[in-house]
Amino acid sequence: YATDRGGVMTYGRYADSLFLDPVLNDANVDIWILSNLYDTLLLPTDDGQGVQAGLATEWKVSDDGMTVTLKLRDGIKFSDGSPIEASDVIWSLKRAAKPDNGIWGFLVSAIKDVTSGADGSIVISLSRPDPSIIPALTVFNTAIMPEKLFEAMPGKDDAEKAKAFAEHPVGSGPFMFQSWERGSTMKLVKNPYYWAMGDDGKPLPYLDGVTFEVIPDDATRILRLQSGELDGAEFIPYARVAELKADPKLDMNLYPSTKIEYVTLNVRPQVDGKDNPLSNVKVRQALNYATNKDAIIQIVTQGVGSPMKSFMSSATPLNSGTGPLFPYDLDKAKSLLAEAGYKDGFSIDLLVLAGNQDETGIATALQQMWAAAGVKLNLKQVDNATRTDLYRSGKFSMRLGAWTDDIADPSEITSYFAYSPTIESQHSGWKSEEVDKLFEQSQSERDPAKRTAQYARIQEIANAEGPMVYLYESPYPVALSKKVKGFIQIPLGNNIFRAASLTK
Amino acid sequence: MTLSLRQIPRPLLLGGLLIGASLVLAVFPATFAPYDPVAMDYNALMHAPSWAHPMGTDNFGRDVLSRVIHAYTIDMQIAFFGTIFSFSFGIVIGALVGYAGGLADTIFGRIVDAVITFPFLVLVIAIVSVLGPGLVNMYVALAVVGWVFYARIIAAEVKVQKRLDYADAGRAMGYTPMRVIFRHLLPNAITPAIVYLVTDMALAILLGSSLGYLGLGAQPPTAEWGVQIADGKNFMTTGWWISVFPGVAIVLTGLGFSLIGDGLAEVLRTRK
Amino acid sequence: MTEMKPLLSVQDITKAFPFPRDLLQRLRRQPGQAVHALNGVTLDIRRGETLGIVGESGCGKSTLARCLVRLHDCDSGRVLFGDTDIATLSGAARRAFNAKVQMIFQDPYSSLNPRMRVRQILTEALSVHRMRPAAEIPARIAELLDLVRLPMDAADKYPHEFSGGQRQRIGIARALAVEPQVLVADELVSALDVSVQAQVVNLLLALQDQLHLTVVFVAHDLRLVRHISHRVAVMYLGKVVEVGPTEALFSAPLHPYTQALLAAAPEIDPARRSRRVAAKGELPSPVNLPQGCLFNTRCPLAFERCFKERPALPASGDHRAACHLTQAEKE
Amino acid sequence: MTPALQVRHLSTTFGHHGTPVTAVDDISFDVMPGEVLGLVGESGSGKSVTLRSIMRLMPHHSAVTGSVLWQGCDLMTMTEAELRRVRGGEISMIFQEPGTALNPVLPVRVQIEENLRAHTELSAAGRAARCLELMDLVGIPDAKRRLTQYPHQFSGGMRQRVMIAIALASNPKLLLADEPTTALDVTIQDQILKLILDLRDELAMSVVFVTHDLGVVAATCDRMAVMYAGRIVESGPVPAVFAQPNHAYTRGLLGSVPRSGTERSPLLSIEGTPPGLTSRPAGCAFHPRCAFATDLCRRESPALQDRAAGQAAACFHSDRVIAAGLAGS
Amino acid sequence: MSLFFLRRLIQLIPTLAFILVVVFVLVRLLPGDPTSAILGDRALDADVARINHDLGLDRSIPVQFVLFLKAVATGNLGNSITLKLPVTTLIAQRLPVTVMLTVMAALMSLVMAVPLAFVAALRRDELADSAIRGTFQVGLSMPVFYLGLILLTVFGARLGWFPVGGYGDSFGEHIYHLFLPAFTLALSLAAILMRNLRAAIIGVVGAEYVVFARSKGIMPGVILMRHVLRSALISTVSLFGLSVGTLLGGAVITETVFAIPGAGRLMIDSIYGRDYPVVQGMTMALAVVVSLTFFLTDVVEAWLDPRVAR
Ligand SMILES: Nc1ncnc2c1ncn2[C@@H]1O[C@H](COP(=O)(O)OP(=O)(O)OP(=O)(O)O)[C@@H](O)[C@H]1O
Ligand SMILES: Nc1ncnc2c1ncn2[C@@H]1O[C@H](COP(=O)(O)OP(=O)(O)OP(=O)(O)O)[C@@H](O)[C@H]1O
Ligand SMILES: [Mg+2]
Ligand SMILES: [Mg+2]
Repeated sequence: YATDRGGVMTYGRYADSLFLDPVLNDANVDIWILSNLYDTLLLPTDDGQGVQAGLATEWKVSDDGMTVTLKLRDGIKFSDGSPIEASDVIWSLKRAAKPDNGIWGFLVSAIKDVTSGADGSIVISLSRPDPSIIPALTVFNTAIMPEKLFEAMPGKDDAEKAKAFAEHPVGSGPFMFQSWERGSTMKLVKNPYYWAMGDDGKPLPYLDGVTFEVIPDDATRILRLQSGELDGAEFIPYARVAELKADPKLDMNLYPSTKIEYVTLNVRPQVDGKDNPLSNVKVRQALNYATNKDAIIQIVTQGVGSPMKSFMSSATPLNSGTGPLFPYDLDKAKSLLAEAGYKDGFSIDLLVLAGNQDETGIATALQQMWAAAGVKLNLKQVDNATRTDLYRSGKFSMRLGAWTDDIADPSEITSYFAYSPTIESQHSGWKSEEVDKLFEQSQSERDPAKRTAQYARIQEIANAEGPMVYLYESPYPVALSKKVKGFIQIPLGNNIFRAASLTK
Repeated sequence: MTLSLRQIPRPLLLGGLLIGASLVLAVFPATFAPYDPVAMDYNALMHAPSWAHPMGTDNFGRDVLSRVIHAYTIDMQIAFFGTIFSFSFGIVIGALVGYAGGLADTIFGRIVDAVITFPFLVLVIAIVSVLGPGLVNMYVALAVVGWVFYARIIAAEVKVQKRLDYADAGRAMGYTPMRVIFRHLLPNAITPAIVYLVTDMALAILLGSSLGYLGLGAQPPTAEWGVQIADGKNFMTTGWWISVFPGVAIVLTGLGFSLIGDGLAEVLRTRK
Repeated sequence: MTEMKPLLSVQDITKAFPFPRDLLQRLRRQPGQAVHALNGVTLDIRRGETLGIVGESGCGKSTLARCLVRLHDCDSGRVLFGDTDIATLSGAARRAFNAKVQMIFQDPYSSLNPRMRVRQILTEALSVHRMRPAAEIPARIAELLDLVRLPMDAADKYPHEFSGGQRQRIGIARALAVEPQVLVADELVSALDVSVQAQVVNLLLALQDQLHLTVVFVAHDLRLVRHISHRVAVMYLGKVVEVGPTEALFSAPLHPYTQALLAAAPEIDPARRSRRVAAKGELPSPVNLPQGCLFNTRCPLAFERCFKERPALPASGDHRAACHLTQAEKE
Repeated sequence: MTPALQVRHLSTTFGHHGTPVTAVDDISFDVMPGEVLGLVGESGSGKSVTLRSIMRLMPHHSAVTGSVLWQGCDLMTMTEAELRRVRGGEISMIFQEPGTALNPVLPVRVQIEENLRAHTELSAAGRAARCLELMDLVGIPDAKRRLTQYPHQFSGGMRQRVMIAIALASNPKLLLADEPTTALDVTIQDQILKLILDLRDELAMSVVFVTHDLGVVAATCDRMAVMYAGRIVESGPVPAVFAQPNHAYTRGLLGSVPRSGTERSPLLSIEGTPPGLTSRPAGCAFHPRCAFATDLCRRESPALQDRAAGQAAACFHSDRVIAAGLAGS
Repeated sequence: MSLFFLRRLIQLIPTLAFILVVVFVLVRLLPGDPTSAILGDRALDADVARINHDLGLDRSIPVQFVLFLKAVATGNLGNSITLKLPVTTLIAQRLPVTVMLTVMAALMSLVMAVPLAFVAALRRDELADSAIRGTFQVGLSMPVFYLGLILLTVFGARLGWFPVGGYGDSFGEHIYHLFLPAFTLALSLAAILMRNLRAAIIGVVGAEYVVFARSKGIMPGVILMRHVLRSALISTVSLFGLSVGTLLGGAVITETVFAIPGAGRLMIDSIYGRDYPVVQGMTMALAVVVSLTFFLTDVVEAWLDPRVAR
């Protein structure tokens, strides 16, 4: 049975994209759809853990780990029909690696130079061996862009040209940009020059186009899906998952993700001039024990989440977790608090994102649970900018947070969560010399087994003493019309429409 | 001055009953609520209305009835504090401006223009964002914006009243302007502001619930109707009771205030 | 009546109420317009007398009355109380003046604060002017109510519980509370029914005898003014056009306007009906005053000079009129 | 001569919070063709309600009983459509306050034309001409321009003239004038009164003239009826009543008016105040204020009885009143 | 009339200036900065500082204000920080949507309020009156986001009469898409208008000039239309203008619920995103539109009421 071709799939998003430049964009609203417009040399596998061929058909890391050589696919073209030249690839990769250009440069910070080999292959030379360089070539910021078109844009520098280019971006992804009404709809149409073939032997994609509709209100998004005006909708509130599962017209998908929910704890000895109980590791552990994760999972995710086994998600490569961290144990929590000198508990603030149902839900539940251990939790609802500001400046006691990986490698999350030089372990002030040293070693470790061991140890330390209360991992809830086939959201969050189709 | 019961207009009577009952619930919520409004029961998540939970339980296993009742305390507070500062400040400014007239009146006119030209909700949201979410800051924001309306009403009325002979009589008696303004004019000019106040109270509850919806109003786990409705919004199909009962409470209270407003207007009109 | 020093002396006062000019007019430097309510009023009020002031609506009677008690400050000219220019008074002196010259108002429905009981109204007057120590106030209130022939239980009622006539008496009691020398009564009884009017007029006459009050009685009812005044001043368009002892003025009016006014007032005697219209036309607008004599637009006797020159009220004489014609006759 | 208008047992009540109150209590009177009937009484005595009841212009919460015979037909039982023909056509009304009775947002022309449209067959041009004619008739100069103006651009006297112009638009047979001059100055009042009398003569209409000013009655009316607390207490030819009032109230009214020669002496006043609608005393409503009152007056309400010289009075003690005369108190 | 217009315009200048200053200061008082808001948790401090410098946000507020004024003087309202588009473009895209929504709501509320106010006023205290007032009251007391959702569920999803949110592509589609949201907004406005108009009609019906008109023997319909409606509308017109002004600024929640890409939603997003230029520019644009509304209602009022025009 062959896949149906044609049709335009309408997909409901909770927020609109902001800036369609692979390098200079800032947020998931861009990242998660960029791969449909811009192709990368390599592609992530559907489980988000491996790599497969993209614009490059072959790739090889040299034995010393200092160069990567890739062979470009034959006859590849940008969506305007112009051929993709090696120069485009070189220019794109260099732009991505240029320091101070956007905020994603760290992912490819090892790249020293990109050249073209005699046989037309691409040669990336590194400043140090980088075990995450291959997955990095699947990440959005290494997407290949048409150098000439970009440079022909008006504007005096890269940033201004990017602005102009991003209004009508041209790439080599399965779809190409057609129109965009800010805050409302973005229309993509099939790229006739896409290289990949469908199961019928003709080029992908199956769809004639994809239309993104922006519908911030969850309930409305679902209503539109149910009324048939949408073929798919993202960010279905967990509360409605069961209901939509029961809907015969819909497929309620829970795509595995790298998404985790947690509480970040400020562990500095003093916060705002006051002594900080969270600086005591026993207190942190006590709070972890006092947290009934199963109940929270039940309340907030209606049971679709699962308890965290490590600070990184189970879908992140090299996750070493075996069982849930800190199973609920109120007595242990109390005794740990007593040991730490907080027999009568204490009172502390938690930053919550105003108007966010999940966060307020978690916070409310935590408030109840911790009260049993004598900890009085004050909820402080703030908006995102305020929260980020307080977070960055370290002027918070606790905050709720969520994370998804951008790369199929543990280094990204670890550098933010456990390795103190990046951002002081989530701006918490937590620092472990051993973790820092292990992480630095792992960053140029070429032996996979050794790297695995290094990460195991990092997780062991960070999970036990780290600046977090571990809550849950949760999947991406996406509801699709039964007509939709072949759509996937991979654990890194990317919405992949290239093999999606609508059955007639 | 006393009205016999049958002379009270029906709207006033009905509204008075509604709001009276609301006040009783607001003052003694614990007496009427069967459960602790914030206590969660993980074994009773989202139970439909039953004898044990006449309005069901919410997604945290909290008793909706108890939450609706306890919310009276907060929402009546919102009705009161959300308006009283605007009212107090507005009538004082309004009385002074109305009496002084001239330049003060012109300047005031421009301020009024500016404030009513400002998108109201946006301004409130901006102010609450500056100060941080929470009821107290919401009251501040409402007061910053709201006084203008009261001042406008009072100024207009004082302008009428100050032309009446009793105002001149006060001045001819040698009373100070302050005495004339606040002892004589204001008490006579205040009725339309009071009628507006009552309606404004209903609006304050609505606004409170809208801000609650945006996370800027009452903070969890406090039970507040707007927040409850917003919470229950995702369960409209699977747990309608979570949002419907607080919705009914809002409508009833709003109805009560509006009826009182209508009734007061009627009484004060005939009194004249 | 012998010529003695007047108690209150009004010396050539004017008062205009400008229309507010808006920004645009100010930018264009347009001259503002104004209602010229008083256009040079000169008048003496003698101790113990009742001076009646009559005239048609809008002629400035109330404005004059208000200038007397300094509810308005006049634009030019002076009002002397004894020897002091009342415009110079402030603070305690002004309060003292306010106590000595009191005003009673026209509208019984709006001249009392509807939210205050009679007791509060009187207490306020007594205490602000420190007329009595607090302990004696209730006794004084009883006295005052008795004086205006109101029952004792009136003290604890609100104004709206009284009829119009009773309210006017409350107004009188309030004025009397501060023991004034002069009462300025602006249309005291115009809003009252005939039968009630008589009660209040009788009360006023009695009080005047009893307390030796000087009364300025402003009204448009000629019969009434004639009944209670010693002297009468007739106003037209913000000017006193004729002033004289009551009898003289009513029996032999000098000014054509006074004559028209008297002729227009319907006689109470059906036998003396007439079908002749007393005065044609309407009052000119006080915004744009006529050139020359203010009455020239309606005066049947107007001649050339009346359109050029505005006649002044002669400085002396008991019975005087501001009219070229009568002045010419006299000469 | 048959009366033009016969009012018989007219009563008007208001539903006052459940208990109805009577504003006009069983009054009857006639108006002869070409006659000016004065209706006098103090504020609240029911003069306006009487006029409005005749025209069936009372608000919903009131009830009118009795009959009003107009040229043989009873206005009280007419259909709305028939009534519309009479209203403004055969019987016109002038209201007390020209300031509030003219619609402030319509130009004067519209307000006059509206009447012509309803009661005449005139074409548009005919109506325009008639408007000008009417303005001239009531003595408004510069009629053409004035017609396009709004009421607030007129002075009080001018507004009253406009009212009269509207009332006269379709040559009514009866004019109900409700205190048409109370709001006006004496010189203007004088002008308006004379205008109405002139028009009466010219158009041969009857006039019911409501006022509380006895001077106005003396100057304009042929006959008069005195109202007190919703009843007619005395009626008769004007000279006769003025010369010899048969009712204590009429006597008091006449005595309250200052007369020349009595300067600064106490007036003959009626003690007390007129009763409110809800507190009408039993028996003769006037008894609490009456010097002649006896137990009979406190018990029973006197009926209007014919007396000498075409006068009628509702008083048990007319003889004593007559004997007391007008002088002194 | 042109004088009237000019006067209005002159009055607008200080108003706008005042609003401008308040907004400029207010948004900068908000904790956090646009860069933090956009980049979220992941950005490194160095990146944030660099971007803020590029945006000129590291200068003192007075300096920024002067620069802003200079830019405004040349008609340049700056670029959105988040969307990287000129603010003028955004205004051109978003404002018409909100204006259209509001205009539709205003018209709908008139259509609902005027006839029903008549019925209620003329059948005062009868069943019809109570029913009308009660229904509107419930509409008025219902939070907009809740009402919107119910309407969407019933008329959008269940009955399928209207699209569930969105804005559509053509003018016709806009109208179709905006029907439910406009109705949601209209209901509360209609309730307020209905109440006011009803009271006004009751007042006017008893007015002397209406009784006088009846005494002329003209048709009841003429009395109602010519004498009652017009006068009653006068008192409602300025309230209407005022409410439409409030609607314009208050469409935020409706726009969120119905997924309409309007100005209200953008304003809130921009406040949250600390997108200073957008907040400033949008407030100005809204203020101008609101002032225009006031002006229009003034004109209508002057046209209805000859006493106003001078
Ligand atoms: N406060 C004021 N502002 C503006 N104009 C005023 C004011 N007070 C009085 N006038 C105007 O001044 C003129 C004189 O008014 P005033 O009240 O003195 O007349 P009056 O003789 O008392 O009339 P009436 O008999 O109607 O009481 C009138 O044209 C009036 O409109
Ligand atoms: N629409 C009404 N509803 C209730 N009571 C009314 C109404 N109209 C008049 N009345 C009452 O009826 C009584 C008679 O009123 P009416 O207007 O006839 O008095 P009037 O003799 O015309 O007095 P005035 O001289 O003040 O015009 C008054 O007590 C009045 O309060
Ligand atoms: Mg006056
Ligand atoms: Mg009357």
